[in-house]
Amino acid sequence: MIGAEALFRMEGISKRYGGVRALEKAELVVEPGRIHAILGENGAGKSTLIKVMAGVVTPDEGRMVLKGDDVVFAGPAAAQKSGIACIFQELSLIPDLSVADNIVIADPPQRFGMIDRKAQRRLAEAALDRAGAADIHPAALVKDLPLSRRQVVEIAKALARQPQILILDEATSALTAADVAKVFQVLKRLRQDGMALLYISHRMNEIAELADTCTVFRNGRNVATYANGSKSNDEVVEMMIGREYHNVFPPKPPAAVSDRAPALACRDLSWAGRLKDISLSVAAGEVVGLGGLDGQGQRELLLAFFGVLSGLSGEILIDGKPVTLNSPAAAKRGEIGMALIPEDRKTEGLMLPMSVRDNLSFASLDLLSKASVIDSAAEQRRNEDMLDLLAIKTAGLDIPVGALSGGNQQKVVIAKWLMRRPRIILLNDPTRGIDVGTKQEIYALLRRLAADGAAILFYSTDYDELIGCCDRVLVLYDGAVKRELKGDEISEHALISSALNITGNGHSLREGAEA
Amino acid sequence: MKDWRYWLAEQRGTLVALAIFALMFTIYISNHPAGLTTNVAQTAANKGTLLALVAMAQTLVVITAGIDLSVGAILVLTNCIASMVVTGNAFETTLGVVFVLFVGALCGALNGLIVIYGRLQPIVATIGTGAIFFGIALILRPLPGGTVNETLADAMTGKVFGIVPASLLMLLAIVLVVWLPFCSSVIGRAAYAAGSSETAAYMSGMPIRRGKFAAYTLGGLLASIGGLFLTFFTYSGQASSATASTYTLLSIAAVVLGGVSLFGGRGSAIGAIFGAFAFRAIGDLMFVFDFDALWQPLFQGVILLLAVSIGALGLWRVRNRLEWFG
Amino acid sequence: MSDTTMGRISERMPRFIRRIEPPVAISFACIILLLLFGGLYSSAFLSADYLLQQLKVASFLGVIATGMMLVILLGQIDLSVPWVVAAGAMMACAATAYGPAATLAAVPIGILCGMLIGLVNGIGVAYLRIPSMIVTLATNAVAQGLMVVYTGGFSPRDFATEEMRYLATGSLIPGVPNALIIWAIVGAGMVFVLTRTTFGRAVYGIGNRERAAYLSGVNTRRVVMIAFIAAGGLSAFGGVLLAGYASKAAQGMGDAYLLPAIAAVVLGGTSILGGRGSYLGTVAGVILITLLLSILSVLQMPEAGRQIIYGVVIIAMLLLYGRSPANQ
Amino acid sequence: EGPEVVAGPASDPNCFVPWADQTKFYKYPKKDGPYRIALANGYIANTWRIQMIQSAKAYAAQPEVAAKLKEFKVVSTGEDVPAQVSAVDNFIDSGYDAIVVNAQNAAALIPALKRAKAAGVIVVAFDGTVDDSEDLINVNVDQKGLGILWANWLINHLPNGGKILEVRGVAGHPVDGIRHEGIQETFAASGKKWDIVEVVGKWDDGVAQKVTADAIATSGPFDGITGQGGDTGIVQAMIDAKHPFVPFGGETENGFRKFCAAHAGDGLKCSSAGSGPAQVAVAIKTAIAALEGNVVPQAVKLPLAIVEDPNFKDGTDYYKDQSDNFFVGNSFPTCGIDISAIEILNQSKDNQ
Ligand SMILES: Nc1ncnc2c1ncn2[C@@H]1O[C@H](COP(=O)(O)OP(=O)(O)OP(=O)(O)O)[C@@H](O)[C@H]1O
Ligand SMILES: Nc1ncnc2c1ncn2[C@@H]1O[C@H](COP(=O)(O)OP(=O)(O)OP(=O)(O)O)[C@@H](O)[C@H]1O
Ligand SMILES: [Mg+2]
Ligand SMILES: [Mg+2]
Repeated sequence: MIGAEALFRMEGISKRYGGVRALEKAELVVEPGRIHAILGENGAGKSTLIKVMAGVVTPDEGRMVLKGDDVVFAGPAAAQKSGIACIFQELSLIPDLSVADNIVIADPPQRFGMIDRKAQRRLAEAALDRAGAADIHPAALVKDLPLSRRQVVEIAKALARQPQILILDEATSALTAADVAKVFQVLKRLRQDGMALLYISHRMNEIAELADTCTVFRNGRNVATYANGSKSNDEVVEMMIGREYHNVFPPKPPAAVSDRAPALACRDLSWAGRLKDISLSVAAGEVVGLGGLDGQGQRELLLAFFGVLSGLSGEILIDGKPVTLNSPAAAKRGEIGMALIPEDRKTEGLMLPMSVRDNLSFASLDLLSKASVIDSAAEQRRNEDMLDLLAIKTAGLDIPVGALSGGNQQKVVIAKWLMRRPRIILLNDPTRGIDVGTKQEIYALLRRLAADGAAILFYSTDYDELIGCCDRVLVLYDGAVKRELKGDEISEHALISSALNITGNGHSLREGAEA
Repeated sequence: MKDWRYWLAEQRGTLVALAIFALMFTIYISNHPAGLTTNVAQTAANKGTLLALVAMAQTLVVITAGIDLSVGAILVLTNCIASMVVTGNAFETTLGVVFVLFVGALCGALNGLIVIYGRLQPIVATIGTGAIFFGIALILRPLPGGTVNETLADAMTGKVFGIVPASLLMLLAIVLVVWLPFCSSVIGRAAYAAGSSETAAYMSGMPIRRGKFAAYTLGGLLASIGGLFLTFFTYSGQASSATASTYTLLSIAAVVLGGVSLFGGRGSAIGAIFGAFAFRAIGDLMFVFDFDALWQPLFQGVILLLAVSIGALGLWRVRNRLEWFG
Repeated sequence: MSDTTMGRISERMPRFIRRIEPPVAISFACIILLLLFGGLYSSAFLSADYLLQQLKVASFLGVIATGMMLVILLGQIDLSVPWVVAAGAMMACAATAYGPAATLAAVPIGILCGMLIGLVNGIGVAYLRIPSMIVTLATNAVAQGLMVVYTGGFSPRDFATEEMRYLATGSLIPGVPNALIIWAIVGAGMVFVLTRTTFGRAVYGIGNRERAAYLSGVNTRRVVMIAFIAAGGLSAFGGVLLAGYASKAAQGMGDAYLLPAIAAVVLGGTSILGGRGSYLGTVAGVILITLLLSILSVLQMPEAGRQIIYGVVIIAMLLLYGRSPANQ
Repeated sequence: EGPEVVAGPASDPNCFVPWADQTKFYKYPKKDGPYRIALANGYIANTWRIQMIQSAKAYAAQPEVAAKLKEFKVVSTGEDVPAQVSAVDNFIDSGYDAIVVNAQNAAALIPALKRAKAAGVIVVAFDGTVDDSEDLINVNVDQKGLGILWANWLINHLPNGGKILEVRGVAGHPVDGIRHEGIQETFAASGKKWDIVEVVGKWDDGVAQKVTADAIATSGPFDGITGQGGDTGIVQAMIDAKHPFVPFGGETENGFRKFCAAHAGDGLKCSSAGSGPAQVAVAIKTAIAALEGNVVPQAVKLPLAIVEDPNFKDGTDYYKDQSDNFFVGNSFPTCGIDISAIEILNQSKDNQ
């Protein structure tokens, strides 16, 4: 680290949004051949910082120096020309264009002023290969890919630009360990090649494995910069959240044996070749995890329960009685009382331009109204309850929910369903992109809900979470339940090996990646 | 290798439009008293080409997730101008044609500027500019009339070698000279990207403003070719608000029939051409079936309703209800 | 620049005015400006007679624009307005041929016809997922076809009933045209629905993001369908009032209402993309458009000039306040 | 090959009145009947056009006419001018003997006329005429004369000049322009002082009513009114605004004539004249005559169907209990055409 010349330097960068100070005299030094991790809780200013670097956001003050020269970026295109490639948290792929189109998008190969499709195809294949995603067809449309594949395409797209500085803002948040391992191999190679990398993630283990240097942000300021490994996990988290921090996961209660019919169950559930004869049950008070590689049918399974899929075969049972659910509206109704925290809060969970109030109430309007007329007083009360319960940080109920930080937005999604007091809660990767502090609150909350009698089915891409949170974990592979893990059986080792459908002694991919 | 499947998926809208057109046109021809003579083909081609030009203009804008409600007004304005300037000797006529195309491009560019720099929603911005364009047309041509170089007009609406309708060749030339270069250029890709996801396109550093501007300008240009062709067709200019609104609405219908997504980012002008011809063929059915005159509008409306419902057949295959929402 | 200026100005205003959005405020300011401008030409523009008459005429557009707004809030559009207006009017008048009971029920019959067309629109948009721009275009053609067949073959009765006359031109409260009262009632109903009911919330939610609304357990298809039915009914009701005003129904009587209805809604600050807008804005938009058209007509501006001014005003006003946010 | 230009008079001089002294007379090569005749209509969704089509069908169904026709086909193409031109082309290609056209834009027919001539198909245009071509027969009422008639009516009733409200038709439409010209020229030539307020009523009752109401509120009162259409709406606006009844030169809508009859005593002195939809029958008659090899003028001038105060009679000039929306002046007695508007309107679907 010492002696290495700073490739890029940010000094005294400030940015305000109305009254919100996103960045306050922020500093950052980026050096070649190093991976620099940026940590901070939700809304700390990480994304804003890198948006400034990438030319998306113009800072109110401060200077940026690239290789000794002051630079000002008029827009993302200018930053890219200077060799800065950025993978944004909210991704920047064009859904209706093909994977190949997207990968070469900034600077497609041309002949006679026309895009050379053959050359484009070659470039795209090479980039996908480098990102460890040769399985993605270059002609596929991005919108047909699941989120995890899109993240990989985004990485390939950044690589295709051959930048000097590569920024990854929670670029792996939807990836499972196997995919993350592949990406890490790529990143480490790039580091060897002398590229400067900025890495933002809320997954502490990833940072521990990957980073050389870490910078912690809090409330728009950098709190500390240190060499990776020089601080303990708890110390880091305390710097991030500015208070004491202990164990992440709440204790699991002993498994209670009950002869009541399970709140939620299914028998031989199959759908469109994506779900194959799945049978499972979740009892009231239980937190059941869904594991496995991404895209093995977990999402479809949750949607099937929630009445979104048609043409199901097999049976869904609520309290032991078979039901037919044709819509989320049917699934959330009183007797059933189901809730689904969807995968993508921005398109499925929230209406971003609408107020926090409207979003919180939206799933519970039937409960908050008499003869379809909303009881504003009751609404206000319930909304305030939910803000308290989940400690949602917001300037008020009437501001657009899109103006909250990602983590707080996620809490709103959860709160909007908890307002109904659901008996059955389905969660699709609910802590994606959420800081450790908030995660901890969510875990505790899930436990509390279970203790109050809710049945919880919980898909996560994060193995630690499954291990720490779940009473049982069902590992899916290719649309079928491959393995059920209980109690102490739930370990990273077991999760990974069954996820890969390896019998016997599969070794940890993360270890493998480190080699 | 399943590349062809991706290609097929990409071209589905165009192919469906082609199929609808083929079906309607076959019904039409097999019931036509004269059958498929060169004259019948020429008539159908001329009529279809005019709508196809306007539909292509609309497509360019729709691709950027916009919509051009002034396209009919541009058609009418350029029709009026063409009926004044496209006359005289070869040189004067050429100048006139260039001027008409220039005005069309200018109108399109104005739309583009208002939408891009004024940041107005295209649908309302073009309601406004459409009124302006029509007002100018009315000043230029308070009453229908004017002339056009009849040699050129007859050539463009006639047949080449006595067989091939010249209008189809013109359409082909436009596809080759305007459309294909556009959609395989960086600018064209930026237009698609802007229509698909403007934020993502911006973040990716694409020239979205240039892409949109090019789309609107070329849209105006194509509409003015439509205006020229309308002049060739009628030897005259007319500032008719009915023509303006009819062609605006027909262009939208043709674009949708041609598999272009009104939400932007998806579809091609070639699909829109087939959509336009399919739409014309629907109108032609009136001619060959002996419907009571008073029932014809109803028949046409019902066929249109059925044709646009064809897309709904795909719903049967949807097994994940979230796909309803695109 | 204008944003910050507006912000500064608004800070000095009383609280309840401050809550009015800029589009609404600017529209009302433009209305006053327009009247002052007209007043320079002739003091008649400021007479109570003229103003009440404008409000009466605006009521027809107002009722139609109410339905249009509902549909636009969903992110859709209704291009079937012209012939739904005509069909509503013609069918209401036609009812008189079928005895006194039908004559009494003329108004509901007209509205019902509009709702039927709206139902087809709604099914097409909500259940068949066809873009509204094209379904409503097609139903407009079908409605036109039906009315042509009807006129040509059924010896239509097309006199407005006494009730229709009364609704459109009478005045229950002396000096206040009934049409205006009706618009006020329709508007109040709309405000209530949009702000206080679950249906209204669902409309805004769907307009913002239908997928999220669906996953929240809202029956989005039913909401969309009901909105289109309501829009059809309101258009037809507008037609019925127009028939009362003209004391008869006629083909093509709705032609002049499509673009002004859209323009009024949008000028009032409702986002054409859906999910955002208030009814007060639509009220302002309707009055603005009506006044503008009327003043241009009375000033004997030639049609060409009127079109140009109309277009320029729409664009200029939207440039004042209707711009989407700049790229972050 | 085209017609032979011959000397007049026409075969049926009472009906086929030449437009002007210089109008040529045509003698087309005689063809043997029965004939295939087509009617290419444009827009259909207004009362005038519907009435026109009903009149055409009624005329073609009259026994002596039906005997001469092998086929009578009607196609409406909407407001789309090229679609109508294409329909004409299609009729030419399909071998029809004659095509009768009610053109959306008459000037646009010229290229199609060339093709018709080459194919030996007779084209008769009515309502809107093609003045720049001689490859067809025009049949029309004197639109300018209509404007002159209305203006003269007002001049006669307002000896001291005065303030006139002129409600115009659709901007950019030739008929609106020529009628307006007739009105303006006549007023200007009268030597009296006129203050003319123009508004655009688009030939539509609703629009006309609204603009009239506005005009009355801001520029009224008026001493006389002339309206090209939408006249029922104009009178309605006067009544609503309690505007005094004044002399009025207008079209032939039943509703207008009803008002004229009812309020004549209060000052609503009307001249109601216009172009009846039955002119289509004259056009068909002309086409048949031409096909039979008879001499016809290149341009036929139709008589105006004029009724003026105090001659409005219920049951002949207007129909008190019938719709406001139809055009009463629908007979051309000089041509032996008397298609009562009321009959065709009441023609039920079954007995068509
Ligand atoms: N466009 C914006 N408008 C208003 N406020 C903003 C905007 N962007 C960011 N902020 C504010 O700036 C602060 C920093 O946001 P930023 O996105 O940088 O946080 P972050 O560190 O990336 O958080 P997360 O971990 O949730 O991604 C937040 O409190 C947010 O409220
Ligand atoms: N358009 C906006 N208007 C106002 N504030 C905004 C806007 N966009 C973002 N913000 C602010 O930015 C902050 C974070 O925004 P951002 O979208 O970067 O979060 P995020 O990085 O997605 O969060 P997370 O990492 O938890 O997913 C929020 O606190 C919010 O206040
Ligand atoms: Mg962030
Ligand atoms: Mg963030």
